[in-house]
Amino acid sequence: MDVLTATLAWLLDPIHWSGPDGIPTRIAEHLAISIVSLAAAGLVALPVGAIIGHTGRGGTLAVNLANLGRAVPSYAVLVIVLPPALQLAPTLGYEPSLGLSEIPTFTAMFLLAIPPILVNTYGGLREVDRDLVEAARGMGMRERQILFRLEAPLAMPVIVGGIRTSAVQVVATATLGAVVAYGGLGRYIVDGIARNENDRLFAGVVLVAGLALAAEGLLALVQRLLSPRGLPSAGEHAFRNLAEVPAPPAFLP
Amino acid sequence: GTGGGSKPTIKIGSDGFYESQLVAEMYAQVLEKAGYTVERSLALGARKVTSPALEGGQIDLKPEYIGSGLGYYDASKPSGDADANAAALQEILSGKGGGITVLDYSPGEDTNAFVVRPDTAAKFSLTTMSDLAAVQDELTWGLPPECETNPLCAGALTDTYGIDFPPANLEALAACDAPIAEALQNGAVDVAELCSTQPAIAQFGFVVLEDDKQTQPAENLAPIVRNDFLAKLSSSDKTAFEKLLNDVSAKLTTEVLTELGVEVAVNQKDVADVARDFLTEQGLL
Amino acid sequence: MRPGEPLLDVAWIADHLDDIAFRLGQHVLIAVIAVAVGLAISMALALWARRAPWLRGPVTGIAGVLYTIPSLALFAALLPFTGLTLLTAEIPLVLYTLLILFRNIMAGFDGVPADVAEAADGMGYRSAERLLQIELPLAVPLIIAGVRLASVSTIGLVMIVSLLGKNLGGLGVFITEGIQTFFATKVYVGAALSVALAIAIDLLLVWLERRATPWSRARAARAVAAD
Amino acid sequence: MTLVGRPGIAATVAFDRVTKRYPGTARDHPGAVEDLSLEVPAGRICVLVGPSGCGKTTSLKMVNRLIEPTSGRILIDGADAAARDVTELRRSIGYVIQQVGLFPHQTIGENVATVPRLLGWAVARRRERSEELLALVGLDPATYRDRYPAQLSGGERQRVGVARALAADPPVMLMDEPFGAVDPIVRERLQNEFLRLQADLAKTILFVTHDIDEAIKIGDLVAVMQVGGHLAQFGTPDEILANPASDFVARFVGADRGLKRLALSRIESLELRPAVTAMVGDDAAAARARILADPFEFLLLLDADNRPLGWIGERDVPEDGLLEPAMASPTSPQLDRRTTLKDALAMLIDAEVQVGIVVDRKGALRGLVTVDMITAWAHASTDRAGPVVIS
Amino acid sequence: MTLVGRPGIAATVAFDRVTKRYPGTARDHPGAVEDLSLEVPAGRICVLVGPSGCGKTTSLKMVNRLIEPTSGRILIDGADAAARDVTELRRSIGYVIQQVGLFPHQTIGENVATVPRLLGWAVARRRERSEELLALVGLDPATYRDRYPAQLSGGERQRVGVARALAADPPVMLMDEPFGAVDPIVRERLQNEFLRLQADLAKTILFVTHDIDEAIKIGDLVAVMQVGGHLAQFGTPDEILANPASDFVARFVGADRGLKRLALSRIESLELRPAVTAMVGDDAAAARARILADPFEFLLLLDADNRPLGWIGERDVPEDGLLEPAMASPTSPQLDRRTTLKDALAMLIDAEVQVGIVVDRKGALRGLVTVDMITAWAHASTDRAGPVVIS
Ligand SMILES: Nc1ncnc2c1ncn2[C@@H]1O[C@H](COP(=O)(O)OP(=O)(O)OP(=O)(O)O)[C@@H](O)[C@H]1O
Ligand SMILES: Nc1ncnc2c1ncn2[C@@H]1O[C@H](COP(=O)(O)OP(=O)(O)OP(=O)(O)O)[C@@H](O)[C@H]1O
Ligand SMILES: [Mg+2]
Ligand SMILES: [Mg+2]
Repeated sequence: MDVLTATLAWLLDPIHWSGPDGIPTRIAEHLAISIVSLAAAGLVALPVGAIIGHTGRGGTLAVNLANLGRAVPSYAVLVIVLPPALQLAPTLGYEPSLGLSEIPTFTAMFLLAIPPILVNTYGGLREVDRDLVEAARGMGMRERQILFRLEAPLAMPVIVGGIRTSAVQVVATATLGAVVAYGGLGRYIVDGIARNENDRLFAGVVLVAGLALAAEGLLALVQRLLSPRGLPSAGEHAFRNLAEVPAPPAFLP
Repeated sequence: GTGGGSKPTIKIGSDGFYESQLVAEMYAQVLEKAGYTVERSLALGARKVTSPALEGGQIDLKPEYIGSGLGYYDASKPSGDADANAAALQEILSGKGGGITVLDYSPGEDTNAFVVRPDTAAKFSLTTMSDLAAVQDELTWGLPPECETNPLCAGALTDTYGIDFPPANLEALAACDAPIAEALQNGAVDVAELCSTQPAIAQFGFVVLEDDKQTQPAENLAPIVRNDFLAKLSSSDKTAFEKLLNDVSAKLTTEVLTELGVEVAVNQKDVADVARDFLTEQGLL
Repeated sequence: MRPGEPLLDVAWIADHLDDIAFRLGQHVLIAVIAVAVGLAISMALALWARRAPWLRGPVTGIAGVLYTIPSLALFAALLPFTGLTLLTAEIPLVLYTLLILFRNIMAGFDGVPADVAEAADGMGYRSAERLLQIELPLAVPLIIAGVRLASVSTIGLVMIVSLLGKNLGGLGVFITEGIQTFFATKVYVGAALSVALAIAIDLLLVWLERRATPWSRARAARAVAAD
Repeated sequence: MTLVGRPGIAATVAFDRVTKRYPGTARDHPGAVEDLSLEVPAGRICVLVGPSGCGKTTSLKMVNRLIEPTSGRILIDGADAAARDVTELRRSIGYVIQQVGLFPHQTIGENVATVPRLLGWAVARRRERSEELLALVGLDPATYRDRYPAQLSGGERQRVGVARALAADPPVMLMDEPFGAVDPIVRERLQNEFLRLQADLAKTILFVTHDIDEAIKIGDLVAVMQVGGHLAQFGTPDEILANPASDFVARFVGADRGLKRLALSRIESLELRPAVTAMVGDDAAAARARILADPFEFLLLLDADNRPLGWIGERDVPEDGLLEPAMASPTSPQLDRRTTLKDALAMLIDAEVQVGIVVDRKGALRGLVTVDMITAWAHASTDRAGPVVIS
Repeated sequence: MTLVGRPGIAATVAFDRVTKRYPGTARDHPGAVEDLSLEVPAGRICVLVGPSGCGKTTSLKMVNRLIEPTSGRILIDGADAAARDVTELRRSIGYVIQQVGLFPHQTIGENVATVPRLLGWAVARRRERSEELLALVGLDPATYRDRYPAQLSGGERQRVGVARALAADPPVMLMDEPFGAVDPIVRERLQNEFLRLQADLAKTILFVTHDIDEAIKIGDLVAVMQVGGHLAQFGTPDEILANPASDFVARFVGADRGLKRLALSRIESLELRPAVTAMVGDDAAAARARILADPFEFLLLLDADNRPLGWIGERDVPEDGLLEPAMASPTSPQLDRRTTLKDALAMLIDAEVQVGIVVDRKGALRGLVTVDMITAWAHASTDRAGPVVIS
């Protein structure tokens, strides 16, 4: 219980709301890496998902790969990427500090974010009634018109659902960056552990959970806004792919 | 070693990293030879796990670094004086988990070492930590997250060596860990806090800056054991038990720790084998 | 990682086959227990939620929130009570399976075709008979789908248990040690094996599903025949 | 046929002022079923027919209490269904629905044996029973017993559904559009099989459809329902076709109800008319004399076994010599006693000589039928209660 | 009606030895469509009818190249469809499927304007067009334009589907069981509206159904297909009913095809027979004399406007005095020129005096029709190519 009160006190302490280690800064950093990773993942996963979803080819392969990716913990990705990222700095000419923090964190989050978006985009398009596609084709829609005017709008709730899942697990897992000296809310958790300061640690946990839920809520809203009107809102369905399930945050060593 | 009567079962734990495991393994082997049944819980991930485990009686015995062990409970206490640290630690532990005893600590230690790459050393001609103050802003520092709150880190750097904390360029990286060594080797940081026995130092040929003003805590290794376990032993057994462990401690010089570290971490020998070979060679088995 | 280290140190692997085998086995054991217990709990919850539909929302919600608790914090909190035991290791793993399993079991029940349910009622099935003889069997495909996902997910998560030391860490121990000692081979072996394990268990479950649901194969067969 | 054939395991079913209002429907809004009263004698088929939403399914489901009436009673052999244990009640009532509802995870054999299993019959008896029933509905047990529903065609599934409903030899069967989902050709066949079956079993059957033709074909009694759950008319198909009780019924049964009525009766119900005939090899002159004397101007030539060969126009009968098959010109439709008057009329209208030749099984002549005879019969058989409604 | 009414935007559609084998089906196994050749003149409705699986849908989809033929050509206005740009081709062909395939995320208005949007029409023109079309299919634009498909009944959706297919005024329309999913009553109405529509539009329409009655009702031409993709018979409904080309066709069109034929013709095609009539207030004696002289033994009493009041049996005509309405006894069915012969026959069979009274719009007498006249007409109109097939 005293942990709770201590945590609360820590959170309310104005000291922690300013400066380079202040909560606003940390949230900003946390959001920065999350959004960049998400955006990059979307740039890759959406087109690929759309193509395999529209054509129906290579779907199972992509989905299975995405699912099995879960068996590799993000922390392993982080440390596997770290050395090359550092070593490439001289040749590629970026700041070593990028190779130390941003690049490994980004890579791990990027890889983490791809499967849900990919699988949901694919699945969403597949779920569109084939009769509709047939009717559209029969009326002389071109393939890309079918994709953009029919399949995409109808699949939008599912696709955004995928982005939502990605967002939640990226926000929850980006704490990992703190291990390689990245900022973000992970700092509070890592530092809290290192300094044996439970209030700091749990404040970090609470903030991360809060941010994750906020992302969840926001995207849920977007999802509702983007759901085409005139459709009965689909109830919750079974999980068909691991990618539909947010990954629990990776552990901190 | 002696037998004599049935010996109780002892649960031995260790911290996550290999050196702690190695020493714990040594304790285990000598005790087994003496007829104790040993349950190992090695490589417990973090103090967050080990400390509750020991206090809660999940383990009876573990090797402890008297400096950071003390710091975990009171960051202001640890000093460069081993006896002082041991005493302070004993004082605190007596009140924990129904009483915990700190046995003799090893001559050797694995203390915090501030190291730089050879090229940096050459460029700024660095040999001691006092040399750092002048060039502090030209360097990127790799310091552990707890440094800020740790008198032996931030405190020592500012008060003793006149280095501002936080430094102009700081990367927060856990000491002695993989990322910080990688970062140092690849120039993401120029000064890093490692552990003096860490094989990486040898591997990458890092230069250890002499702690010329003795600020770093004495980090000698001592067996710490729960009193309720000791209570199970007849007085004769108790003396024998403590002697066994103290004998091991006695053999652990800094050089030994470093060598054995290389065996485990570089040559990838198994902790158990390395421990056995060493103990046999020292005639403790 | 170490200068001049081969990407994969085959010699080390050769010397440590027994160790690897042991870790693998441990990994499987921990994962299987977690999924089995998770399944039992989820099934109980699902059956309850079938009688009391209002439960459905809360259960799903709570299962979702559990996902944002870092396991280290969970362990630290559990240790004083459950100690350095398998129990401590399993609790987070089990909690993490609930969301998947509960939701799929419920979906499985929902998926029973209305006409089948009506026919069952019309022929005088009692509620329990209907559950055991009609609804459960028909839910099997979705339930197994859930178990597959939960298994793969859990296999990835067993890594977190290495926080509790070598005795419980499974393949995670290789990864943590490899990282500590700059030894890539261990990391690769740990990661690769858990992926392989995931595939193996997935295939096993697929096979199991086929055995358990001959009728769905019949359907597939006809679908092929149809066109 | 051990159990199966056993006829007369049947019960009367009576609706006594039954009303069903679904919760949430407005007070004033009519119920799904309003004040329905009707009685189905044991062993008869009563068809509930009406437009979509008129309350057919609701009425049916109130019998096995899948839906409980808002008011009124349903009596089975005089006993109030509401008073019986619902499980026991349902197990004593066969139930067939449009989507069939076969259990996809059970083999056909297991599906058919469902109720026996619930009733705790021994395995051997169950197997025997389900094979017996599969055979009964025309599915070879050896072939189908171990298949799964997904491996059957729509029509085959419907048969299995019927077999399953019959399994425990229930006195009452409820069938909700059992043939609604299959295409017209299969449907026709299923209807015929069903009637053949019922001829043996004589169950009491409540049968829902929205196809008036099916209702007329299947039903001993037809209850025409009207949206709002009102019973518009209840009677035999013939009564309903002859005297629709309201404009709604008249429109619902269709403008051609006169013809539909003809489909209810068969040649056997007509007084056949004798033909002027002659055998191959008879003396032509005599035959010519006979046919000229007769108002009807075609002579019917028969072979040695009295099988019609065709007509000879009276003027074409040779004045001498013998009659030969070659002389006979195109034939008319051949009918038998079972041909419905509607089909007979259809064929006659189509034929060259608009006279139907009725033959027996061996193809031997039994008599003639003409359009006039059919129309006359229709006229006579219409009981003239009330004026004819002109649609 | 700007575009809408514009008739004659129609093209001929011809199948030239078209065969389709789906990949994976065995060599020997017959294709889905085998060597199909037929030609549909511009502005006509050709119905493809046949049992399930006979290749109807496949044939249809080859026209807008959703399926490419294995061999053979499909010519639209003589041009090979395979040679045209597939998108442009499809946009010039209206397409309606059983599941309707309305886009659930678009309003009715947007749905209808789909092809115009693809063709890049201006917004205003699109809106105008879709409102015009909604009105055309009997849906008030103001009410329906902004609704979503989920908010419509099955019948309404079907109408929207038709409207959408008509949007760009395509010369050819393909309709695959467009009314298959709606219940019989709604279906009847949709069929009638559809025919009314086609009377204005005169499109070339390929229409798939498996209901022979729908085929006969809708089609100018009917192509009966047989499983294996063979064309069993191609001709006008009347030809097919009169002379089924094979046993299969005969069975498929049904034993009562003679009556079905009667449904194709109307009273107007009969030579009406004059009635012996008298006006209210005429001298009874004179009337009695006339009717006794006539072989037909009923006198038809008319009012001042020539509207039939009813029959008086010849013996019941008073020997003196004046004729009064009260004397007329029950009436017969009243028919008009548009009544089908089938309905007429049905009513006559049902009626007391089996003579139909044909009246004009004002109800004034135009003549009489009897069962004999109808059967005689059927007889005469049957062209006697080949002997009658007896089913
Ligand atoms: N569960 C229900 N709740 C509310 N209203 C219902 C329910 N089931 C049926 N109704 C309404 O009751 C009326 C009768 O329904 P019912 O299903 O008995 O009609 P039906 O004659 O079987 O129609 P169909 O031929 O389409 O099956 C309809 O207006 C329907 O909308
Ligand atoms: N995509 C396909 N691949 C293989 N075979 C097919 C395919 N589509 C249809 N067939 C087969 O081709 C034959 C004709 O199919 P088609 O759909 O044209 O029949 P149909 O007359 O439209 O039947 P229905 O009345 O049931 O719609 C059938 O035997 C069907 O099984
Ligand atoms: Mg119904
Ligand atoms: Mg079709």
